[in-house]
Amino acid sequence: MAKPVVKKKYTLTERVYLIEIIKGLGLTFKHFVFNVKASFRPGPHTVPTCWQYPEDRREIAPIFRGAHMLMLDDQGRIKCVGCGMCAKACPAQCITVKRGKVAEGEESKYVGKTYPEEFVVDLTRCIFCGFCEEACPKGAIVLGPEYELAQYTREECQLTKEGLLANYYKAKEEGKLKPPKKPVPVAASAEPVAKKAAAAKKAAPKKVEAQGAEAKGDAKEAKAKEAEAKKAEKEQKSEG
Amino acid sequence: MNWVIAIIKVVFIWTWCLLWATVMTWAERRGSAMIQDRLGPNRAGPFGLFQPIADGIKLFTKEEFRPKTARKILFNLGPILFAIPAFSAYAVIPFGDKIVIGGKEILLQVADVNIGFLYVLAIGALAVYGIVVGGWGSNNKYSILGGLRSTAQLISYEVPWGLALLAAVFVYGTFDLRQIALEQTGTFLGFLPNWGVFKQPLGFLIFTVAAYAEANRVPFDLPEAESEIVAGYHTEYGGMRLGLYLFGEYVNLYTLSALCVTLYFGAWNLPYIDMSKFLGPISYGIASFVVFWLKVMVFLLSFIWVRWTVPRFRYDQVMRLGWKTLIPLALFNLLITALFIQLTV
Amino acid sequence: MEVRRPTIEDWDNPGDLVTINIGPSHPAMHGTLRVIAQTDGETIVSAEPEIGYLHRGVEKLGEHLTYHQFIPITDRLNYCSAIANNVSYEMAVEKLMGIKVPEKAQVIRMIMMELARIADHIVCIGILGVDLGAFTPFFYLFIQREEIYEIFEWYNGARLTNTFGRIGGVEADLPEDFEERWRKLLPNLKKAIDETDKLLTHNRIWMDRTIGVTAFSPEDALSWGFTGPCLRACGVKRDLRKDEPYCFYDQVDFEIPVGKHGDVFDRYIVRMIEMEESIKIIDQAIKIYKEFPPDAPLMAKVPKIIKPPVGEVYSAIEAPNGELGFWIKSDGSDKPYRIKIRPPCYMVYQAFPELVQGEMIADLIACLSSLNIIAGELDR
Amino acid sequence: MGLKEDVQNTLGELALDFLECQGDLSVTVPKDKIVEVLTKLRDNLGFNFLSDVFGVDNSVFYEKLAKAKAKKKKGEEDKEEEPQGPPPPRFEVVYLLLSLETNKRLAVKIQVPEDDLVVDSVTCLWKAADWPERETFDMFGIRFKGHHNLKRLLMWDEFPAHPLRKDYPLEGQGEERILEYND
Repeated sequence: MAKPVVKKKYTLTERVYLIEIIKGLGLTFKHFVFNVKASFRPGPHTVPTCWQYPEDRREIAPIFRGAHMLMLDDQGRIKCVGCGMCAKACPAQCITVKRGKVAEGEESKYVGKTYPEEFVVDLTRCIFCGFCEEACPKGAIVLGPEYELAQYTREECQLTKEGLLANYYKAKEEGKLKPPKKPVPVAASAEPVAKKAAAAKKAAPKKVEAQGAEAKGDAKEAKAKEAEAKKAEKEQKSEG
Repeated sequence: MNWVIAIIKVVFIWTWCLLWATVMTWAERRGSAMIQDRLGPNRAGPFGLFQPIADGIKLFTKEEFRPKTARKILFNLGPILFAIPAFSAYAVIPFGDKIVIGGKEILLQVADVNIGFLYVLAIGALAVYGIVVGGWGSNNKYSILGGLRSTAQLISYEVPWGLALLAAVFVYGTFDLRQIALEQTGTFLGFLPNWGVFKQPLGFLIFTVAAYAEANRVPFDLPEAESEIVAGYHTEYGGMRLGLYLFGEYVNLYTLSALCVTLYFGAWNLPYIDMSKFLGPISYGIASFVVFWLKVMVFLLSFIWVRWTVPRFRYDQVMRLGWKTLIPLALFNLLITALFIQLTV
Repeated sequence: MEVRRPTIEDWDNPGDLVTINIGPSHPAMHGTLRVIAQTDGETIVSAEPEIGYLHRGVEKLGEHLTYHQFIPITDRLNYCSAIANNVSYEMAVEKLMGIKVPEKAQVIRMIMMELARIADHIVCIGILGVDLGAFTPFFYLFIQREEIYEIFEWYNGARLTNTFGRIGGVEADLPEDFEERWRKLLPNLKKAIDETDKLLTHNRIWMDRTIGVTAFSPEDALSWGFTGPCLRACGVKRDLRKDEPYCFYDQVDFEIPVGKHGDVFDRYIVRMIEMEESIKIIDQAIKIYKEFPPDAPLMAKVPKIIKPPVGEVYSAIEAPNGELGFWIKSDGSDKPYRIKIRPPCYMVYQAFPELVQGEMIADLIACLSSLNIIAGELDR
Repeated sequence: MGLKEDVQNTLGELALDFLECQGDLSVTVPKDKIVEVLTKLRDNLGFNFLSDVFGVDNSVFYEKLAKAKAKKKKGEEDKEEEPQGPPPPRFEVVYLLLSLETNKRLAVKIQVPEDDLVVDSVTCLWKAADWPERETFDMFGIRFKGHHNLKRLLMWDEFPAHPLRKDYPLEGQGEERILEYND
């Protein structure tokens, strides 16, 4: 087998190993001095790039996708109605929801007329894609800020309703609840959007159009979501 | 009384070497961390200084694992063969001038032999057996590759190393390391310290490069190139057997640095200042020891510094550098030195 | 000039050769690759890659998931640049359905993809350095990669497996502090690239280790189906961003770096320059992004349950590693009938025996790192 | 455009069927002539780059289409009966070609019946077909005549089935050894 032979002419500074190596040594020495100085700063987070983990934690994004939590509304009622949309949307099939009817006298605990009798998220299967959050018509399941998920047994990785609520309380206490998600503006129609080159010029007139579209789109989306939730409820009923 | 003093000196230098080997492991990790924008081990003790102790405990208490297919005798012998020459090479290198206690003059050197130079060369060459025997005894292809690479590398680089040292011997006219150290006082050409490095700049360069190769350090760390042959000759080792290899390596570094300081950087002599003139006999001994040790530390740290800056050579490039560049250079250096001495003397 | 390298036929008794089994668990094997190498001393006479250790049946899985549910699965292909995979898949489905994605969403996709490209190249170059014994640039670069992940995290809440975008658009607008973060990151990133350049490029040890190592001719490279930086290193000027522009790549100004010999050094340099070009693209893309009103549409009008018409399409983008294509066949239901992924490093890696034949063991490692083989993408 | 006409002109009778979907053109050619067709396309039309080779199992596809049609027909019921021909071959092998000069893509398809799973290898034209053909063999059991090293690629050698066939369950058939752990 024949192979091309590559020969490159080295410049003199390259040919003599030492010059470039000394340049490199100078560079690493600069870092060394900087970091030694930095490491004598007070506080746990000294070298700017090193986080002293248990004491010193990185600020995580408010929309971080960690362990799930089951949301409550302002009056402390469980938002979930047990429709099972999340379980359907989940690519990893890690959510199990069993719907039950709210018993008399317990109406103050739940938002809807139905409630999740059983709600299990299997964290060993979950891939934290956040599709359940998007699918939920009530905004009841949300991926929270919790990221320390190591457990000793598999059973502990099954996040039950209590665990989900505990996650919620913890996040609420720490003030890490997600800010409400901005609705995504949807294009008014399926028509192709204007040509790219004209994008900048058309920006202004488009604005008005888009605003209208957004409002419409939102209303429609919300309606569609509700309708689907109802449908799912029906289906579950028929199954039950 | 002489043998008591000798034993004290031996024990002292052993513990000293071991101590600095352990401190070196700490310095290596912290230093590399600082170079790489990290923090390194900082949990055990102040600045993580107790980390080597924790590592030592870990190595001692680990299971002494031996692969079933390994050759038992050779496998056990390897680390020992590696560690013993590493520790014994230091015997002839002075670590200070002399200390006078109760009218008795004690040389700060374990053994003052007049061929100390040759002793270091000979013992240093023995270390390769430990690597080869360990690599062969492990019965692992990566180990044997590491062992072979190491043999080739050590033998190749001993030639320019020896030639560079030979040129130094020409300059000093003696094999006795203490004598060499004593000669490096005063000034050279009137303004430079009378150190070997100024008389033998090329020799020093060759010596340093070859020393990196002898110590298996980056950029010559082929015998244990992690990404290529896993861990080279000590792939199969664990526990204290591995510990012996690692310790041996650091002790080797210490010896090489001490040798370099002795030959090229005036041993315990400070430039332009003669400490013996204004220090008492005991304090002079201690001061000479401290100066020597500080110089050695600078070299040790430079080993770390270089390691975390440059990439690794390839096997054939190491050989090419050794045989085609360093040996001709060393011969040239030898020739120039000889000519110079012939003309001036 | 060419030299003849020994092949296995030259040995009367191939048993004389030493078989070295590199991987699947070896410090230099990225993920779970395995190479069975026949060596004569240190020289490799033949090498046979063995793949499939990370085979998770992604294509089979795709036939059982809905179109939307497959997006997170594509994250796990080339996990170093998950966003490029997501976008490639989404574009294929959009093409199948004939959806036109709103322009603002396209710009956001472009910005994110270029960030992912930088992150991917950082991994490749960093690991290449580590495998050749230079540890330090790896850390300088990886810190900046963390910062890029930070941007991703503040965009949609995930760092590595982003699940970026939805079919028909993107799921969110760029956060308000995006540009601020980018401006903060930019000087550090440039400095890190510069420092890596200083530490490696002109260092003779590095040059000796990389120049001429596993050189490849452009004809061979095309025949083997090379794409991306590996092909460009061979001297073929091909980049889907220029040749088959998608998103806004025809509106931004950038260069395509081209190598000469296709050796490790050229691959390294091509990747280094591409990072700088990506920075340029992002800067221009941010300018385009700013021209859109804040409430411009981000999603096309897409039905809730995606049921593309019967048909089959192939759509490819220039992922950091090369042409990443999805061939999707639809039978009109809500699940794809067949998804075929064309991973770039799959095509590159099959030429591996020819690349390393006659080189040394150390070169095998260098070659492997410079090709940027990602096992998740390779085995699917 | 005119790619379709070009292909038609180049291949003549060899082009059995064209399918156009969202601008992607694919052409079906006879199975035995695949090397000839690809050589012609490469030399005459400049399709000099082989993107990918892979198989498709169509066994369920036609069933599904028929079902969908039947559903529609219930409502309409006035269309004429489709002529019932022999069932189309089960497998398809798709070659994705690309022209580096014109940046046009073309999919060439061959139909492979289940009782004759042998196709000529195109590794003689492009080396790139090496692993994709092996993978097709691995996943569908289609053999490639003339391939120098046709063995399983992603699955292990003893694997008994071809997992991307539609009759293979997603969960597998228990080929993996079940490991039992003792706590």
